[in-house]
Amino acid sequence: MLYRTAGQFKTSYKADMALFPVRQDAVLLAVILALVWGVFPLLASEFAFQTLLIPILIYALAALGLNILTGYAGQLSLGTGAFMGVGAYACYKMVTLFPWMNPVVAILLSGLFSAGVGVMFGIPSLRIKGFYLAIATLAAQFFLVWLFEKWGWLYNDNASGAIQVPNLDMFGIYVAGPQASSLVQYYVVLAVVTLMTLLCINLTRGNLGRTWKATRDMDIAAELIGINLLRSKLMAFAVSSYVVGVAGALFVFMWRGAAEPNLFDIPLSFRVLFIAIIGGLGSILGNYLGAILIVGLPVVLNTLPQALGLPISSATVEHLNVMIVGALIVFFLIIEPHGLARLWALIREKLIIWPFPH
Amino acid sequence: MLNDIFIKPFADMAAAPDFLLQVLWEGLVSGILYALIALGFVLIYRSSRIFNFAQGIMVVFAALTLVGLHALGIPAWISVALTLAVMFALAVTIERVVLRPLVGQPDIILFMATIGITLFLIGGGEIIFGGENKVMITEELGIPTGSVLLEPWGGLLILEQKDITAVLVAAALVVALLVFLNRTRMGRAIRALGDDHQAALSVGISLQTVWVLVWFIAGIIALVTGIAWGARAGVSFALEVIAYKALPVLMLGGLESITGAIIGGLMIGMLEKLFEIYWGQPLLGGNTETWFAFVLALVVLLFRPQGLFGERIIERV
Amino acid sequence: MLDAAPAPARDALLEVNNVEVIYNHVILVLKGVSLSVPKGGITALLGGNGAGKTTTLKAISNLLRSERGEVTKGTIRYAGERIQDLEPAALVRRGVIQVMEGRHCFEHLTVEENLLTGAYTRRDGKAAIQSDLEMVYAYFPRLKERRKSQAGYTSGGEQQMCAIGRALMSRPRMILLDEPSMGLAPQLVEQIFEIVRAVNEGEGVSFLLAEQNTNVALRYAHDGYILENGRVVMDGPAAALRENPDVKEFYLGMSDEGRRSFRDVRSYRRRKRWLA
Amino acid sequence: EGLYAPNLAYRTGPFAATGIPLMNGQKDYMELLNARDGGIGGILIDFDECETGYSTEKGVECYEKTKGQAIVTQPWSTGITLQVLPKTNVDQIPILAPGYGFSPMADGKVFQWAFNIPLSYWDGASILLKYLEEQGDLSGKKIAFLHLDHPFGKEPLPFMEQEAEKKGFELLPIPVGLKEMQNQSAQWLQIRRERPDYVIMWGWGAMNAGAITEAVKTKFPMENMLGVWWAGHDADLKLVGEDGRGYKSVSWSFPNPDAPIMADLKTHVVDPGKTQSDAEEMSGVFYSRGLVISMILGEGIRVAQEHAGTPEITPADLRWGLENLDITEARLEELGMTGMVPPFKTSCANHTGHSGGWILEWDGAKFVKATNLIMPDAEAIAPLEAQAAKDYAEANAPWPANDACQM
Amino acid sequence: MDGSRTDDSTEGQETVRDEGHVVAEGRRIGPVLMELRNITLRFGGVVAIKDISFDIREGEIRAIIGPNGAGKSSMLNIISGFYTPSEGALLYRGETRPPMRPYEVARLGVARTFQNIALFEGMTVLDNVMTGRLTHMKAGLVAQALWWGRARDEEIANREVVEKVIDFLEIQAIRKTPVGRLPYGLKKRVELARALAAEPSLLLLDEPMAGMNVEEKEDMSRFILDVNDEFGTTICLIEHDMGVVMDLSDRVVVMDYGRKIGDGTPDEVRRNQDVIDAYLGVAH
Ligand SMILES: Nc1ncnc2c1ncn2[C@@H]1O[C@H](COP(=O)(O)OP(=O)(O)OP(=O)(O)O)[C@@H](O)[C@H]1O
Ligand SMILES: Nc1ncnc2c1ncn2[C@@H]1O[C@H](COP(=O)(O)OP(=O)(O)OP(=O)(O)O)[C@@H](O)[C@H]1O
Ligand SMILES: [Mg+2]
Ligand SMILES: [Mg+2]
Repeated sequence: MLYRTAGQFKTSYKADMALFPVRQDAVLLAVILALVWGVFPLLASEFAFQTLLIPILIYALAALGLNILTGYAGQLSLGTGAFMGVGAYACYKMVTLFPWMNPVVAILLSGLFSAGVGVMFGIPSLRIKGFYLAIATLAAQFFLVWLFEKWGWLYNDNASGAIQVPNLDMFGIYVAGPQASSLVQYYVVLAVVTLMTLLCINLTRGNLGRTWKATRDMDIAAELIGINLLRSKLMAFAVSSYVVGVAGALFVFMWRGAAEPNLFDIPLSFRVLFIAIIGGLGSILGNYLGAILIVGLPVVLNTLPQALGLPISSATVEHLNVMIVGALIVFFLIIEPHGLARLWALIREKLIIWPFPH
Repeated sequence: MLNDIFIKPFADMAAAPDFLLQVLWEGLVSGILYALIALGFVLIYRSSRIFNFAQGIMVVFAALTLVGLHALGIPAWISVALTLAVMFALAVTIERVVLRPLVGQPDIILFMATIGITLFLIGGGEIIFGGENKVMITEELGIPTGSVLLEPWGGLLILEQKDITAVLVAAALVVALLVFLNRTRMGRAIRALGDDHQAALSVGISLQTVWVLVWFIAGIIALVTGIAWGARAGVSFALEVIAYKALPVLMLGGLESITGAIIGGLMIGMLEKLFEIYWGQPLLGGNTETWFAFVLALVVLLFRPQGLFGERIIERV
Repeated sequence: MLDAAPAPARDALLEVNNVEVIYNHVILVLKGVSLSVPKGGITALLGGNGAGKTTTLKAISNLLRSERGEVTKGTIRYAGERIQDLEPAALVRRGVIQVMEGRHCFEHLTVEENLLTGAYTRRDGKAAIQSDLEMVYAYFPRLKERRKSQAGYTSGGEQQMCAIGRALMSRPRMILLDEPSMGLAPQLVEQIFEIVRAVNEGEGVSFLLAEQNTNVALRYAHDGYILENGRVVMDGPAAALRENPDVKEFYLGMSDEGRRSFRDVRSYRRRKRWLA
Repeated sequence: EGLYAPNLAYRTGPFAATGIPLMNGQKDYMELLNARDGGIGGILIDFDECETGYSTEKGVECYEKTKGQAIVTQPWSTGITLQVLPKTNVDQIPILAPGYGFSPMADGKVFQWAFNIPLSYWDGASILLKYLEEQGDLSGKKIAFLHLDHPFGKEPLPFMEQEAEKKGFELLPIPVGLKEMQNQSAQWLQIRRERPDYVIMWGWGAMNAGAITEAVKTKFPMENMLGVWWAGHDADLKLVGEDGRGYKSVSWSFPNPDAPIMADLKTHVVDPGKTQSDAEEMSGVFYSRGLVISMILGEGIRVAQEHAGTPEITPADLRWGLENLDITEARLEELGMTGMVPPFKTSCANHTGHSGGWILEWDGAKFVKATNLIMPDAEAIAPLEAQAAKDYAEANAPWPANDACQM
Repeated sequence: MDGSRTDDSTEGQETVRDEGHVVAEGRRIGPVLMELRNITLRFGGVVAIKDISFDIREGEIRAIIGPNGAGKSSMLNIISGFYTPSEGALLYRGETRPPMRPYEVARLGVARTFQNIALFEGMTVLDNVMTGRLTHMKAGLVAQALWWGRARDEEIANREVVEKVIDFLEIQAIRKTPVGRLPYGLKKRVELARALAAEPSLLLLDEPMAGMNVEEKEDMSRFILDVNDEFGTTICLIEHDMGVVMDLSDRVVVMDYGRKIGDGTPDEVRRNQDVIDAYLGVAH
């Protein structure tokens, strides 16, 4: 019995509220942390950093942000991409206006801007529900992207209309821009993501988290037991957009190096949504699982044909990718609509009662 | 400034009424096409509360199939029939492979699933038909292609005959659908299903039949839309993006309402054109059509959370 | 008397044999339930909350699938035919229809439209359906009053009636009735059970009804089964059950000196013998 | 096995329609070299495509994936070019962006690793304006600039604005969003209202077809509509056929069915069934442009090999090669590509070559040369280039300049 | 029912009627807590409630009965602020209550359960009950994010309260199960727990015993009585089981078609002819 929980008793509520009531989980986490902080960086190639490690972390963070809004507070949002954009542009303006500013600080601050915008577009959520609300977020999506294109000030009016990440250093080491090494960027991203995740875990397991879930599960009842819906929803929009905004800043500054407006267009929003949903709405872990799948899969699929020496043109491979990703989304939704996280939970449940069937 | 916002635009309108008419007409036509896509959405939403994101790609897919088949030397009308067959097959497959296993799941899950379908169709379509822009077989289908030139107030008003046809066809479709949904036993079943599929099952409404039927009808609508739109700007995957416009149309009109879809479509089509021409281009640097519809819908929703014609949201405890 | 063996089936219309149900692949709910409903009989399925009554009914009417539940063992036969793998629709066409627990009306349809959907599977023409509609209205005048209002806005009781009426509209041979009395005013409860009896005697429809209101249920049913967390713990003719001391004690709330007041509950606590 | 020369192609998405013939041309040319001459300098060219779907994100992914062994990167989109541009100083790989990318890349001293041979967008714009001036003085005229709302479409704006100042015409930029390429009625209503004398189109992908059909529909005089070379795709005009007569597009390449290379292609590539193209496409402008693009790369490699003295060249060698191209009429003769591209010459300071271009005109069935070679207005462009290059370098400091280059 | 109970409850009711605050059956019945004056509620055409007035006294158990569709739930909804009456006024502790959003009412100390269970399906029983404490928790965003200081102490403090309620309602066993999986009856109990966790001064119960068998009803009764006794919580309940209503409640309001047709002690009501015709029928 790998997952024996018997014999692990909680003597205080504090202990019971600990992050990992079950010892095995804690162990597992320790192993994972060791991997991401120590092992991967040593082994990873430039290619691995650029197409797997860094993006997976960043996408996972974005998904985490979305998950707070959609998974925990139950407000469907299709505007994630745009909010990432707000974060990115805010960060760009800050570092170009105040070159002395510490890039990481800038990244963390830029979240505030997207939070503000998020709240603004969140206000309708009190009256508008479900898919109708999705429109509010779509309005944000399209309007903001349009703004990124039209408002020259945002990209310092450079001809291309795209933002270019300048070389930024921190204590003499380049952390952003072409000169920065992937390893450094990886660690910065990892640090930020870890921090954010921790904060989000705390929020979601605490009082606010319950408020959100209540709002999600049955808002009428929630209001009748004393929840101020508007406040709860706006809070969700704010926190979510903050995280998403930070993710957006990382997205451009720690990974892409440059960005044109349509990078933040709806496909990005959807990719993040996939991650959140495939991973599992209302779960933290899920975002990572989802990101690994959605980001990792195409990379694998792309390298597969060469590996197998199949004579398929890269275009066909690309189409097949799209098809397969589409099919997989459906597939995973069917085997476990509540996402990979729930799948893991089920396995865990089975492990706990293993070897007995029920 | 105020002058530019509140006075000049209307002055311009008055100055060139024929141009204003042209603008409205263009808006009307694209509005109709949005509405057609929205119709597909509504139907499926009605029957299953599924927010079918794939409607847009179904349009592309239908159009491509039609053109593709015709390219194989099959006579136009036969290819139409064949395309319909394909759409039917598609409906059956989707029902079997995607919907059936997902019965009773939360809306958002099904919504995701339809996005999955979308990706699948995009990939598949690209492999089968290739990405190049193709010409819709307008003449072959006997759709008039000339254009009617009117001269109101000595000005010029260009009405494409194929657009006129599109408008007429759309109108016919709507009437047919309305009758179908509200007057027939199947129509009632569809609406019931949307309300509570468990109960629907228990009274012996078969999800399978209804869903296949509904998705097939949506497929037919998609084909019509594909032909109409393809006739305007050729057939290629870029066409898929117009599907997004159907969303605000839906919201404006109300997810459940056929009339809503049409009225919403027309409203959005015309208003966004007007705004773009008289305010967007002069004052905002253009391209406001990308967001105007959504913001408009948003504003309307603030006052009517269920859209203009949507069913009242029932809130009871 | 206390054994879980199925009652001797006198030309049973419905036979459930040792059925096991699991939800989400992990939660085992029914642990081998067997029961049978004789043709033209009213059979009550009694038991506490979570005993598995609803699950049993859904297992019969094949509505489990959409709840991620599945019958993993046992057989279910209707009129001698194995019906486990049939679509719910097919069942309705064979005359088996379920009235679900809680109020599952079509919110946005009017009461009348709700009733009409009940006749979905019927092919015997508008006239017949109309007359049945009148029949239902005769049974539930309240529905006639609110026929044009959206079901979503009718009161709990009205919705309950609507659901039952809807089932009648399908001209069933067997109705699976889940907690018909829940949330209904006493009069209405009696009224509904009267209707059940009437329908049963009039059109010879057999009933399997899951009930909490043992009192009423056993007055109208011919025989009954008592379910305790997933197992049949008792069964027999209603009359016999009514007389059974345990049933009296735990389900009818009677003790030898008649019904005890709810005020006194704090002074004592019932304990179940067979699950001590 | 051979020199790895990846191509960040797009045969998918809304831009595939215009992309595919180019990609085919490029690929077939390399196939030809491999099949006919056993590659270049005796070493095969491993010409491999990485699909981007014109998505900048995917493009960067492809760049990262291929840069390891690649001797060159061909980003195939101004967006992608702009994003890999800063990286190249670090990765030291030449970007070959023939006829696209960032115009100031012409300044080889600043952009050591980037090449947009043989013409930059500003060259193109300049040529178009020169041609229009030949038709009559531009002052007081109104020119609508219908462009894709995307780095590619915005690229010529700075130059156009400068020229508008100088030549005294009114410039009316009309952007077409990626979502509106198919449905430009708004843009064309604007054109109809503004009544410009000319429409210059910086279009790509589905936008071209959309614009041309709308133009025909709104009865805009075709002879007053001109496009950049990417807006001169035969298929787009075949949509309207006769109605498109008079439409013009500047080009630095032209199909020449009788060129020896076409015959070679037939024997070595088409007949063996190595091509994905077909006769109709091969007779078109874009396919032959694809050939020319690969020719530029091929020549770069050849020159580099001679300079390095080994066929196994490095990216650095290739950069030298591309900086020392001298494509003369004679050389074109040898290549069997006479008339398919104007002669041009690059240097470490001049990474474009400014070959000049022809104005092609649609005669209802195909494009024909409407003019002789027109050269861009160097004096007008050079200072702008220098300035833009300088700004860029500052914005991306520290940015190494090539001071070794004495020119 | 058995005559034995009649006299002592009449006595109880006697005392109540005389002057407001006399011990009835050892329980204190205080002054008027909530008074409803001439409430009328319309939905478009439908008149759900017609000009109804009654009051709820501190510490009493007040029952609302009436046939289906009479307007009972609507009445509860008005008290808890979910519906705003078309006409009429609510007085809370003597002064008129201005129109409020439901959550404000909840913060006044009004908690309730629902006719069609309204639990948060996605959360565990524990979390559901914890939501009942929301009105008592104040920690700010940052504190919560850091899981630090006030946030943590609060969490623990309230957790203790909740655990008490959980023990009290005997649902320890299912503490960590998602409510979605619970059977109907238990859900109702959890809902009660959530309401109790708020430590309300007025507790509204909409058909707390619907769909329960005698045994469970008795458990429920016990809880209700204990709450009313031990915490002196005022309770207003809707119930169709006459046995329960007559036994538990101090005073009963009878509604029919939105009108009030009776108000008084169980016995008065039981004797009231209109009530018998409209509702009780012969059975009782
Ligand atoms: N969808 C589900 N998923 C998981 N468990 C379920 C599900 N539905 C019911 N259960 C479990 O099955 C058991 C029996 O439920 P069921 O509804 O059949 O009981 P019941 O006898 O109808 O109770 P009640 O009288 O309260 O309706 C319950 O313990 C419940 O926890
Ligand atoms: N939101 C609403 N919109 C329209 N009508 C409503 C609404 N809520 C209640 N009604 C109507 O008001 C009347 C009273 O409803 P209510 O739910 O209060 O009845 P009730 O006394 O609770 O009945 P039950 O005992 O069956 O629950 C019903 O006829 C119902 O149709
Ligand atoms: Mg049940
Ligand atoms: Mg009620």
